[in-house]
Amino acid sequence: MEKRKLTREQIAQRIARDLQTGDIVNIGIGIPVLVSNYVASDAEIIYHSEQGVLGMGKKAKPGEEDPDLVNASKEPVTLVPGGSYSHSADSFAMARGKHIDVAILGGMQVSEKGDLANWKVKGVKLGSIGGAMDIAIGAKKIFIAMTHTSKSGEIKIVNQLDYPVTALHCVNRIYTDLAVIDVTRDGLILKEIAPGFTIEEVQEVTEPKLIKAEDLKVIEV
Amino acid sequence: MEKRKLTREQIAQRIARDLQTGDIVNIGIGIPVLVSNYVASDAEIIYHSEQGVLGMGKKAKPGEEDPDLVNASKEPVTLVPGGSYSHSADSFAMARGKHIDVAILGGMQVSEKGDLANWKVKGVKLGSIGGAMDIAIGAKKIFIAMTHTSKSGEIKIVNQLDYPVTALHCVNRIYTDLAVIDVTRDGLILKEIAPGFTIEEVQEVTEPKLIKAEDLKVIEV
Amino acid sequence: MINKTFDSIDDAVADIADGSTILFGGFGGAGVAYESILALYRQGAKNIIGVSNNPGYEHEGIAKLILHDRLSKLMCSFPNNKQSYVFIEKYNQGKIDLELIPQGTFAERIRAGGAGIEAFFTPTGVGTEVAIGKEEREINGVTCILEKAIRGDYAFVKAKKADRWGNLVYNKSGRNFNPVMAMAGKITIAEVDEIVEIGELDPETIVTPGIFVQRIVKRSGL
Amino acid sequence: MINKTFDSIDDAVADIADGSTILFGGFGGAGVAYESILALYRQGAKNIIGVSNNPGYEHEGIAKLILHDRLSKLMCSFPNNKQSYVFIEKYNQGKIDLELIPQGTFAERIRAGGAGIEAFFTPTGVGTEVAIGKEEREINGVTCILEKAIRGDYAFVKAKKADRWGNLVYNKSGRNFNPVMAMAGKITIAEVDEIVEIGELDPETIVTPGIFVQRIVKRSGL
Repeated sequence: MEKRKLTREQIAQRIARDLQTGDIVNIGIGIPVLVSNYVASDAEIIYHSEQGVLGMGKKAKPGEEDPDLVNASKEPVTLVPGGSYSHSADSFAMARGKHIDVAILGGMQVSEKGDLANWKVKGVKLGSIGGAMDIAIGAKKIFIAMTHTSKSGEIKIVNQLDYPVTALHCVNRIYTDLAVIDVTRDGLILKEIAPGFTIEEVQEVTEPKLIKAEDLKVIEV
Repeated sequence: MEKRKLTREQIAQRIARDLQTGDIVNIGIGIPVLVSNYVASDAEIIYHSEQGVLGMGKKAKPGEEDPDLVNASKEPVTLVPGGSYSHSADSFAMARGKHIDVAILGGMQVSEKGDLANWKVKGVKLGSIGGAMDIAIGAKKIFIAMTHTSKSGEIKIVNQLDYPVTALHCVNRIYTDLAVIDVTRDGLILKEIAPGFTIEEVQEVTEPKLIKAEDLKVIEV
Repeated sequence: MINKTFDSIDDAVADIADGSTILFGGFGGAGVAYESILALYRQGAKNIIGVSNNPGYEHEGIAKLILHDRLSKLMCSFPNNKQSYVFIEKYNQGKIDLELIPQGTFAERIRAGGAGIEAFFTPTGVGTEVAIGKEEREINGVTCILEKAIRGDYAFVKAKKADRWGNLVYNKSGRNFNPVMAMAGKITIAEVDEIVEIGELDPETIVTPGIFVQRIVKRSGL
Repeated sequence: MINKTFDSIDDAVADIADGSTILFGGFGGAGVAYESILALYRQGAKNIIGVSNNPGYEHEGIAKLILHDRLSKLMCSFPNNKQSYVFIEKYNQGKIDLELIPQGTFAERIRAGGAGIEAFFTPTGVGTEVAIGKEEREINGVTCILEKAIRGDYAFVKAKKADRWGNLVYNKSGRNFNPVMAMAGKITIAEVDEIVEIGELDPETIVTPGIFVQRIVKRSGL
């Protein structure tokens, strides 16, 4: 089989397959924003946006923008029928109170225990937390979407974080251009692997020891 | 001057004179419920009711009752124009957060330091707190409306409470059938006295030493 | 398609196990999910820990559950009332436990449960019997006691309208504890006067977003 | 007659003293009380402690105050953004202090301030740099840190409509921090698109009851 790393779009596409009707989903910046493009059109997924929008719809068409209806990246969006508005304390009650089913977030580092770093690069003085910490501890499941290694080849799935922590023990599943990995009490389970890659090749760019899933398969995209 | 204790209605009437337009007022059970009858008709007083009504109006007329619009005693009431509804946590945020200007409450005992007992009689096993404790610590000013002594002649303004405490250091002013008394750091100041009574007569039924106000006057009712 | 509607209130309460903690909305008779409570009575679950501002009046509401010894404990602010004679008698007989909670603390502990706040410091109750056994601390110059979150396995709420996502609006002071209980119930069952089409409720006026509601039943009115 | 309306936004901010803590509503550009901020700029108060989710973009909103060294400290969740270059430069020059707060904790600390809750235990931030110097405790099996209430001497909120009692409704996600900031401001100044007659707002849809609002000004739109 030809070796083929997943594109950003393919990572998003793979994640979309793990969402189901009724899921309330918070979407982070980066690869996660692409996920909704791949959700089946008949699936009713409810998107939560931290500034107090539940049921966020598509981006607003030109001429239909309302400066008071924006997504977390300040872009004009819409509300779907059934959507609602909340103030920020209630919006984060949804997160912190474990009412959000899935948060799909970017990652800078993820540790073997599921610790997440995604808000500030190492050694920098100033970073923005935004809603990252609240959502990482709050959603029932945390999916991380990221490239397996950084552009410079730095390993991102590590034994111990050395980037500033976002939240401890929070990640459930990691989706990269090379693999789908579950974070479990027993360790990291390699569930799916990119076309043409070997377990050894994925292990080489993953610091903790990967456990091969009994039903390990090739990522379908 | 003829000795004349104030009636319950006169106590309420006297309290009403201390309210002014714009005051947000919480009303307890007993004498306090009579106060609104004596507020000037052109004064805009906003009544807060603990179950989530701000701007509570008069009792509902027969045939206009809504079982979902009741006062704290479960009687059907109305809402005035400008009124609004809140859930119970927000309603008590109004109290605890010091947004209510005045609470007018009944009292079983008040101490020299302004400690209040008004939720349970002494020695009884079961009592109802309701909103009493939250409102007593929350309103900016606490006015107590009560008879100066109990029916059996027991003194109610005491050095130390021996009834179950509602809240400590909370009472600002006491209105009785005999006197208007301010609770201050220096002690209890006798501000007004019922027609025909002497300071000594009021002192006799008041355990802590009363301080005569420089401008002591007869209660006008 | 998301559809949280149950045709039968009996189906909506069928899985409630003995020993469950249930949050019951309502203040006086306003905003009480009476039909859900009757269904729970028929269903038979025992040793319920009830969280309700009051214990029901005469034989109505949760008073009926208490009368039949179905509640092992009640957390409430207003247990003692002439019409609450069912509770008072059971309490005096030692057949039901009571945790007496100031009403504002009661509402806030439930909101905390729904909001993932595990505990908070409040000035309410300092120096009273409510403070016994609780940590006391001065914060920002205010003496406070520490109060912990309350959560329910179920919440029984009453609303005016719902849509199939579980968005709710209430009627007047029937709102009371219902929105915070909806937040704090693992499974929130909303008993409503009317179920409307999705998109029919004005998004600016929705008080309880559907995220907090798992099951909806229209009142039969019987 | 109660009338909280000010004809001029300059009058509404005239008494703000140097060193005041001010809560500024808004998320991105949504729900920002821009005219109130400009009036504060004209008014001249210095050493303001600003509480705002972000430090303004380019030279807009509180970025203008920061540019002119009028804020001594900013409490916020999102200081670092390409368009927040004014804050970043002042921060790097040591001209403004920063308290960095997770957004949910930020909103909840402000609500706590408004609700008379002095502090609360939250799981957000455990094990992160946000937890440094804060008490950590396990409650109900969840590791938490203790976070304290935030209050403002003033709150600048933006709403869609008000009546003379100060009842407010908002527009869409322009709501954001405004309702909790209105609660937590000792003097809350509401900048609104429209002032309507008393009784015109549906009581079921009022988001911020007038009890939380002290001053109202209609936007000039200039």
